[in-house]
Amino acid sequence: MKKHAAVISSKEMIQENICSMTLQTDEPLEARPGQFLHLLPPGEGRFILRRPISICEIEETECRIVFRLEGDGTKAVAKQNSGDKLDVLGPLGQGFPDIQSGTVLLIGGGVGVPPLLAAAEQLHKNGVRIQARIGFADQNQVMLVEEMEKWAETIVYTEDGSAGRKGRVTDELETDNGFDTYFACGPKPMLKAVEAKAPASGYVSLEERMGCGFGACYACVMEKEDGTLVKACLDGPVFQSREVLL
Amino acid sequence: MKKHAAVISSKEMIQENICSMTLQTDEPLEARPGQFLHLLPPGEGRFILRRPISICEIEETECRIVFRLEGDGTKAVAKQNSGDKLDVLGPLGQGFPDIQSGTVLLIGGGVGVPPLLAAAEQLHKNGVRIQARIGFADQNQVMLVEEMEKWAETIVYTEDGSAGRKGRVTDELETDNGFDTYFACGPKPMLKAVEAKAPASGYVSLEERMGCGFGACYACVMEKEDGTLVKACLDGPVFQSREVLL
Amino acid sequence: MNRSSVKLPGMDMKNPILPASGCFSFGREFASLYDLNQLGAVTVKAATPEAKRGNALPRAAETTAGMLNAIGLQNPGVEKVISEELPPLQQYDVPILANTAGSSPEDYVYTARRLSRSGLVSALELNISCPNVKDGGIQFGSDPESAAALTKAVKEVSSVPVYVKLSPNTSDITGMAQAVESAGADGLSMINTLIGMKIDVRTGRPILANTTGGLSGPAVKPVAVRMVYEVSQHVSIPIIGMGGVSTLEDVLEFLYAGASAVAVGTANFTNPWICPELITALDTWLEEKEETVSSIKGRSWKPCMSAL
Amino acid sequence: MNRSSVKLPGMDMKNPILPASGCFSFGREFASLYDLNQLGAVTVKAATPEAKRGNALPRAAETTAGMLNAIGLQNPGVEKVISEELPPLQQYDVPILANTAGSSPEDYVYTARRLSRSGLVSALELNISCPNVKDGGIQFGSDPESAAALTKAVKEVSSVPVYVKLSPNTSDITGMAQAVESAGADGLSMINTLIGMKIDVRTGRPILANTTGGLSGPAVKPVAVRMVYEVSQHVSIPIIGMGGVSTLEDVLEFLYAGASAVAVGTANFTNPWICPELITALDTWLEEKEETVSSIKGRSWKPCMSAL
Ligand SMILES: Cc1cc2nc3c(=O)[nH]c(=O)nc-3n(C[C@H](O)[C@H](O)[C@H](O)COP(=O)(O)OP(=O)(O)OC[C@H]3O[C@@H](n4cnc5c(N)ncnc54)[C@H](O)[C@@H]3O)c2cc1C
Ligand SMILES: Cc1cc2nc3c(=O)[nH]c(=O)nc-3n(C[C@H](O)[C@H](O)[C@H](O)COP(=O)(O)OP(=O)(O)OC[C@H]3O[C@@H](n4cnc5c(N)ncnc54)[C@H](O)[C@@H]3O)c2cc1C
Ligand SMILES: Cc1cc2nc3c(=O)[nH]c(=O)nc-3n(C[C@H](O)[C@H](O)[C@H](O)COP(=O)(O)O)c2cc1C
Ligand SMILES: Cc1cc2nc3c(=O)[nH]c(=O)nc-3n(C[C@H](O)[C@H](O)[C@H](O)COP(=O)(O)O)c2cc1C
Ligand code: FES
Ligand code: FES
Repeated sequence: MKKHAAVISSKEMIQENICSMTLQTDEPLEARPGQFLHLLPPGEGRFILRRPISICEIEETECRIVFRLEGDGTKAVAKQNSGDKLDVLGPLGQGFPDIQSGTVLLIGGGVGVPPLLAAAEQLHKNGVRIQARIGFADQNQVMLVEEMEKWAETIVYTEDGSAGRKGRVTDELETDNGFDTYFACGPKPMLKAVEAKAPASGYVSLEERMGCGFGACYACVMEKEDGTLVKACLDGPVFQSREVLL
Repeated sequence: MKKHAAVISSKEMIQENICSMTLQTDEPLEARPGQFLHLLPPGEGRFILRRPISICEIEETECRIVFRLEGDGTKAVAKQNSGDKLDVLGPLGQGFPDIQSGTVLLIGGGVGVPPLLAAAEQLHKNGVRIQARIGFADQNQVMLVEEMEKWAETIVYTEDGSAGRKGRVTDELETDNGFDTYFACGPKPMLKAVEAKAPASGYVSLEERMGCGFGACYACVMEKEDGTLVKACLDGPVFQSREVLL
Repeated sequence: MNRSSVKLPGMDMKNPILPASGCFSFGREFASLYDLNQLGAVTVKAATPEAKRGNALPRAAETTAGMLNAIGLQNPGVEKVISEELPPLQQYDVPILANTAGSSPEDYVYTARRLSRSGLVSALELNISCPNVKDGGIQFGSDPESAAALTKAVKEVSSVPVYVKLSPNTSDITGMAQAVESAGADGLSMINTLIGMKIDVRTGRPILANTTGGLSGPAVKPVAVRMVYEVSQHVSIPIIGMGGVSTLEDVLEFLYAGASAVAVGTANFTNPWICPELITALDTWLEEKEETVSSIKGRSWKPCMSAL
Repeated sequence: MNRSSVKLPGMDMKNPILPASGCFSFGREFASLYDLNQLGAVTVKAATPEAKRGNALPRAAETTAGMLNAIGLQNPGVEKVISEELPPLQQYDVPILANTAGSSPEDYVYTARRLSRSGLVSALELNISCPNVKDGGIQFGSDPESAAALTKAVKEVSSVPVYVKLSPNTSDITGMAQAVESAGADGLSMINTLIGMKIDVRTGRPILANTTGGLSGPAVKPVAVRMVYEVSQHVSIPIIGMGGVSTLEDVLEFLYAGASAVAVGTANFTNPWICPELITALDTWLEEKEETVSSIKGRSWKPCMSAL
């Protein structure tokens, strides 16, 4: 973990409320897919907590993030322009495992998709076969489809059917025996459904509210099946399926 | 008084800690010299009070302000770039009177100089003869000299002698009988010295801490000689000399 | 019925938004900016029996996301408030909430009698918690018994409903609220300012001439919301919630917490048009969501409703 | 003598900067970022007699210039704190201030005895004001008599100096401070968090699972500075000041207000390197101004000194 005064090298709104940003750091970030950056929204003391955002693409000192404008913090970050500096802590957390063979199914919902793109690229390098099911509320939330298709056989879902298949990423999961393991990232109800339905075990990445992001505040403590406690920021955000109670 | 989403059309640091900015408003500001703008530093709720800054030059929808970087607010404003918007309330307060003849002496200290430049231009249009004594701590604070020399016979002072004459704007004031009235703006000790020493009466512009800037909060209430109370923001910032107790 | 309208003791409000005392003077400055008829009500600056000149300058300072004030209850005295300040407000079809302060129960009783009988005000707001004058009644603000006695005394003389404005500088806000409710208060206003201070690091000395001042603005909102949330579950009189309101989300937060109306203080200084802006935003929101102010009131603690 | 060094009961500090309890865990995460030997002292997370699992999630929320937390005193219990958490800190030449909490005087006495006799801590800090657990001792935080009794009981068993951490959720902080001073407290820590809450406007429900939480960060600084200013003029034991510190100016403000040392809480989350950064900035400032920590302490209320 390091603090970087990252420079925004490009910014694009890829949907009305989804921002794609490229950040340039002094040193290579040396991040793994599934790890995240912790961004401090600019505002002279207005913002106290950093915002966890997954790494979506990474190469040496350049890194891409894709995030949805939710509240004031992500809006303030999205207002910045290329050339502006951004206070970034990272990389943080444990990423996805470095699978070397077989077929991996990527299951992403909404802003859970960006980290899966990083994973897809890595898995592709490893020679793994990749399938992807990515789901969104509607066509205005759809993102990263072309990028994903570069690495994976991709099925797009929207809840209202306005793009791709109508339905959810978990809809045909129970009967899908074409993968050895999965990487899932998205809202908690989706992850629960994935764990319940997937015929194989896999890995889930949690989007828990965080304080510090590096283990110091205990804001993100979750319970494992055996009753022991883990920190989503430090021991996660990626866990084995069913490892922690959702 | 109106609220303007002014656009910064140019920004220049004219000294290490002095910023000159040109603002473009939708409608003409229709401001008088001595009136001020109330700027809200950008920061998503970080800043609560606006910052009063005098109008330094004005023409139709374009207006120049010159301000020193003091605390967080002025620093946040100075960080903005041309093209950025600035939330501006104004024009506020009572300006200098519209003198039409005779000789006016302008006496300015530090950031008290900018409003006097606006006054000089107006007085020049009115055909008034203008003299100016402007003083600064040292050469790194000196500003607006060339602009002032366009309209007025100007004497520059610095306290340490690093530029212009060594000394203060009030140094030779007692014996100066070459003016009919004066406009003074600067820190309170300077204004007190001016009132004490000037052989003629004049007008002083006060730099009081303000809350609202338009008469609603009572943060800037001062006492007149006769015991009545006035608001520096609404009844001032320009008052007749000795009108209010400094 | 209008989605926004609310009926409080003495005040039939078109909407739940009103400016907070001390942040709207007596309305004059704002009347030149917009039509005051838009407001739910107007709270005017505190009146004391005699004129008060207020504290020495500086009286205001900024803190991170907040401001400190130590105005010191400057006002021309209750007689002039009645003869000069309140009459211009009569032209508007808007309830007037008259804030009063004092240093003894007699002071409150005196101004309350004068104001309520002037026929110019819809209700009274007892500021039992001004932190900025030595004798500003702060003792009433932290002791339930004195607060209750004061409320009772004022209720006896007042011909209009009485709201008691509570101080957050206490360890038991619910106890205070219940005490004044039992004493007959018709409503509560909360919160007044927290006591704070700022030191000028260039000089090492307090910035405010009065040393300490009242902290207001977004910084205090979490404290205010918590207190409204707590108190609204333990009293049955309505609450005018306030403290750091500057956005539609803030207004909703106070209504969800259990406030019946929402007052806007400091934000009037940052943006003089904030009240009508919030009123429009709330109207639009209620329309869109097909909600009413009364349906969302207290939603944060009421058992889950179908509307959710 | 070093310009920055300060001597507090039980703690010889190289400089007046220490992390605040609960914002530094037991130091492990920070030890991998910088050399903890730089710190004036370390305050560790609260220990309770038995392990505590803490509250349900979410446990943290952001407010304007502040944060709310309701961690709920999660900790492995005093025995494990002694056997696992404190030993790694012994390698540093830094005093350790051990925070303790409980729901009864017996709890405090038990942990105080165990911790003070472990030989692993320099002083104790009694958290008599945790707002986030039902039985978190909040009653001790607002009643001077219970606070004094608790202090006395702990002093009797503790072999190291005892600091009492005061809650700002009170109308009389000076009374609290004087009560625990008379009961034998060696120092004061102030302030703990203000009780606050935030409602999610999308759902209308409180964001924190615990409903309310403790408010910290720059938003509360004016309240903290005011309390340190007030209390430091009425007690003779040293004060560890805290609440919203994140810049050199903030550190100076607390020292000017009368604090002997300054703790940094929430800012450790925003910027994990904040403590060493502030230490360097303070050193440089003291050097430049030719001042010492003790010379500037209390300057806001001390009679004018030649140094100004
Ligand atoms: C490990 C991890 C990776 C993430 N990666 C991405 C990503 O790549 N793209 C993306 O769009 N989003 C991602 N998120 C969600 C993102 O962090 C939130 O949308 C964001 O923090 C909201 O901040 P805000 O300022 O817009 O909202 P506000 O409501 O102003 O935030 C207030 C506080 O709540 C927290 N918060 C609010 N919503 C969430 C949420 N859904 N999850 C976690 N914290 C929240 C904020 O971090 C902040 O501390 C990720 C979350 C986690 C935990
Ligand atoms: C009518 C008027 C006209 C002014 N014109 C100019 C000008 O043209 N150029 C210029 O450089 N300065 C001018 N000033 C001073 C300027 O307003 C302050 O320097 C500025 O407000 C400081 O803000 P800050 O954010 O840098 O400081 P901070 O210390 O962060 O400010 C905190 C609060 O204190 C107030 N404050 C701090 N210092 C002063 C001060 N010296 N005077 C008034 N308020 C202060 C701020 O407005 C703010 O409310 C003028 C002041 C007044 C009253
Ligand atoms: C400048 C100023 C003056 C105030 N004067 C009064 C007053 O006279 N009477 C009163 O009851 N409250 C007074 N208050 C408190 C406000 O009415 C309100 O309770 C408080 O500021 C919290 O709301 P806010 O955060 O929206 O400002 C004053 C507040 C400010 C900022
Ligand atoms: C996440 C978190 C956990 C805390 N845990 C404790 C604790 O265990 N014991 C305690 O005495 N104070 C605790 N506090 C309070 C801090 O020590 C400090 O008093 C308070 O946060 C004010 O300082 P700050 O504004 O710098 O954070 C905690 C604060 C936070 C933010
Ligand atoms: S977010 Fe602070 S411990 Fe995980
Ligand atoms: S600044 Fe508010 S009345 Fe003058």
